[in-house]
Amino acid sequence: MNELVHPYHRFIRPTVTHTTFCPGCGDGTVAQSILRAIDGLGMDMDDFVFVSGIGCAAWIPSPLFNADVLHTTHGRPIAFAFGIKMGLPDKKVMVVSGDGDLVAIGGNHLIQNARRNIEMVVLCVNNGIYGMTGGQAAPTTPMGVKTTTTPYGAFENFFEDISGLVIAAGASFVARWTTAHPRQLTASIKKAIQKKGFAFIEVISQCPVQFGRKMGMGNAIQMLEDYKKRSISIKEAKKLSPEELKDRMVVGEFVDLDKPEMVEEVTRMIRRASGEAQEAVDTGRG
Amino acid sequence: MGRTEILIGGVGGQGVVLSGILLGTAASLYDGKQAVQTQSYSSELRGGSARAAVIISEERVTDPEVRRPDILILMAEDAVGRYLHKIKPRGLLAIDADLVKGVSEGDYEILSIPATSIADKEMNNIIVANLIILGALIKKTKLLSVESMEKAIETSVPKKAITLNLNAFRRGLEIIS
Amino acid sequence: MGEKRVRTGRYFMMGNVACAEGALAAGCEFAAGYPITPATEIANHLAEKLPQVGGAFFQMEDEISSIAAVIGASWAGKKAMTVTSGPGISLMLENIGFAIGVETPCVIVNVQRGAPTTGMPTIGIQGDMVQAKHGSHGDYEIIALCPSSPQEMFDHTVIAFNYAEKYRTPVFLLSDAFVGHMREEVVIPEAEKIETVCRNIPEPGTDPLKMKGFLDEDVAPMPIFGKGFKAHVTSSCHDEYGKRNLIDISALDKFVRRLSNKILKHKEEITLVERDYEDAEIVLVSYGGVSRAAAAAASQARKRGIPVGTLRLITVWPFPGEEIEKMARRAKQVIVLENNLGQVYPYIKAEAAHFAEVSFLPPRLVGEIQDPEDILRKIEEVSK
Amino acid sequence: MATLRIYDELCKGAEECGICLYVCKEEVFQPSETLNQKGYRPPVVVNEDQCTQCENCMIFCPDLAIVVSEKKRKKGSK
Repeated sequence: MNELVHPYHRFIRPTVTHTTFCPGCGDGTVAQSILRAIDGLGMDMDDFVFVSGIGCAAWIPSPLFNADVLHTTHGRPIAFAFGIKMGLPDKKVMVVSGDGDLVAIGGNHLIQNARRNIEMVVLCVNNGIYGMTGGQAAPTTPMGVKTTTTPYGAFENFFEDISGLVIAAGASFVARWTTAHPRQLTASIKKAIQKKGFAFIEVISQCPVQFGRKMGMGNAIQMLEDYKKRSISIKEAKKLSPEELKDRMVVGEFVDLDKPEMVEEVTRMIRRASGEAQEAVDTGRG
Repeated sequence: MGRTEILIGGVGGQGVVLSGILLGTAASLYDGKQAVQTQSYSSELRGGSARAAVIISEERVTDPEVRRPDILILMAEDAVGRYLHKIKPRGLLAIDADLVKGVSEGDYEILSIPATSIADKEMNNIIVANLIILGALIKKTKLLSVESMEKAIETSVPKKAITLNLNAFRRGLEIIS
Repeated sequence: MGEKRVRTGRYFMMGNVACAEGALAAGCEFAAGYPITPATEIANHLAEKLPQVGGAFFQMEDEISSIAAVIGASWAGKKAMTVTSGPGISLMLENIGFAIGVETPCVIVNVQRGAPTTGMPTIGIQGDMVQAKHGSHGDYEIIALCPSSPQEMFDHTVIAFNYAEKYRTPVFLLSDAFVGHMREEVVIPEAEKIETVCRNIPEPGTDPLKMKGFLDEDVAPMPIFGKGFKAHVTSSCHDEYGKRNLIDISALDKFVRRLSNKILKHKEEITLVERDYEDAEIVLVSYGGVSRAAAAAASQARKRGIPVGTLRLITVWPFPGEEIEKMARRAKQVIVLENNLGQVYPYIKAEAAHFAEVSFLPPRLVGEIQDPEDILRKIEEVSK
Repeated sequence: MATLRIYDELCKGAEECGICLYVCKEEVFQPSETLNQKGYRPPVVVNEDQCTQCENCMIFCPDLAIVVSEKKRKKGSK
């Protein structure tokens, strides 16, 4: 009867007995999308090093994925990943974390490494809230939303377009999906993994506990329904005016371009410098 | 000879620190002595105050701080107020006479060298005024051998500037008869 | 390779440059930092030299990312370091705690400068001594070395890398602007005469489920990335296997104690001091550049017939209390000298006060190491 | 061979989560009568015949608790 085996359980750390997410959380859907992309590319967990920060989404690879995983301090996973990638240029380095981690406290590392265009995949699970600490406002929390730190409604302008920020900073691959688009998300993750450059994927994801239940946005299903209703492909969005796009979520692959990548540039520089040094020694002898 | 403390005060860009490096290098690497060179400078790399200190000794230098300089080199008016009071009684005060005017007589010997004008007129480059002072100083004090100083210059300044610096140093030697 | 890394010879070299040369000789492959006076010469020199031996220096967006990248590179298997000064250390502290928690070998050079806050950048003071030990949150032990000359900037940087690799821990080099910018003769030996240590890593093919990669007081082999060890590295409280445990207090107790004991158990091997207090009744205790003024004063005092000795701490952390006690048992008077208002003094006093009279002589001007004349006056005062 | 398998012990409940029920257009699932060890009510397969093996339930499940027959999946995978 039970001869069926889940194809991605082999990617899960054997000591893990269950996911660490609340019921209905989008993080688990994102986790599976990553694993499906890796499987789909015929790759192995040993081809990867995963890096995460602090927050619910950081627990997607840590401890779930049976791979080398560095679970770092709040906001800094991209900076840690920088060192890992420079040390292991042949491995795929993937950062998985949340909007608070990557965009609020860690915003500058996101910007600077997109600018460097260092090859890594950064997956930003954007749930618009601080889930783990109990539902505080994030830079992605829409104005007016009541959170535990904005009991009278959020009064700050918010990031409506993290992807736009990363595009402006210079990343070579940028996409946005929601957890209502796991198939499209997987396809983009596959591309991101293969990209020679900084690949950023924003996934708008439901937090049914903090954002949903407490703030009256409904349960996981209502939130998924809302994503489906409000999302619009970049192609369709181009036909609409900013007015018509209000409250919509533009999804799709926004940027996919080739430009100089940092690890390659560093390798070239080292080759030049060590060669020149050899030359200098030779000249000295002559 | 035991321990000689040298303090050089000037402004950034005059080669104050280079002067210290040259004295220390000559002493330590080519003259069989021990030397310590220290420095400090203000935030502007050009035109701010600069200070270099050198201790030259026959033995290992323990205390590395120049407290009462036996030799004080002042290359800017600004440095007079800051450092003149530190000079050891009967010490030697070397000044760039073109730039330092406000030095009164005191319990020290004054070695006054128009280094900047010589550098300007004869070398076409005021940047080597410090080397002229060093030349005069070495000739006068015999603190270090001329050969050691010349070797230090050859190994410490950029290749393109070696000749200019050597010429300035040698011109300084000539000032003292 | 070794020859290219080691610039054997005799130089009149700046302390900061000697530090960079020491890093190269020790096998440093990765360095990251952010420009700051008075540490920049180290970064500049590494930026020039590391690529020549296959490594690189990276200028990061800030000091937080610098130490993060260093830790990442270390987990990628590289010998790694960062160089900065007090303001930079203040920013790095959270991640330094991370490095301690997940047992990451790395070297952190702090060329201390006039502080607090932005202070006076080119003036050396010993103002961050306790920050190295207690700056990051929680109980921890760390290793810190205090060089007093350009030669030691070279030697101690090599030792710092060796300690970092051997004990899987961040190691501080607590220099200052005075020593960092000091030039003096530096002798770099031949490559084969420089001892270098590399971390233990697990046997290839070790079953990840059976691999104890953490919390061993005798230093667990480091399950570095990229070797198929499937290491789960989390700074959250974890067990020997790296498995997170956020619920059992006994797990936390083990986590805290074992990390500390890993250093304390090897304190004797780690502790480096310079003793010169045979038959001395008065002992001057100091470290770093100040110890040179202490040595000058002690020698002058002995010439005057006063039995004065010196004890110089090269390893300041873990605090060599046993050495202080040993010294204090033989001395009558202990005078502590630091180029600050008394940072390590309370630690020294706590160990020594039971056996000897202990006093502190601050510098006349913070930022200028004590004048041997002042030290002599203090010696005469306490010897009465 | 069964078309579907539900890992009851991984599931966080048809009521608390319920994504599988929502994404299945064919109403293959319904909440179980019994609770799992964690106190959640996993889905049970009531209309296996209706299953088109679209894999929505598997792909969306945040807890990797549902698997759909491999034969079909291999064919359909992109």
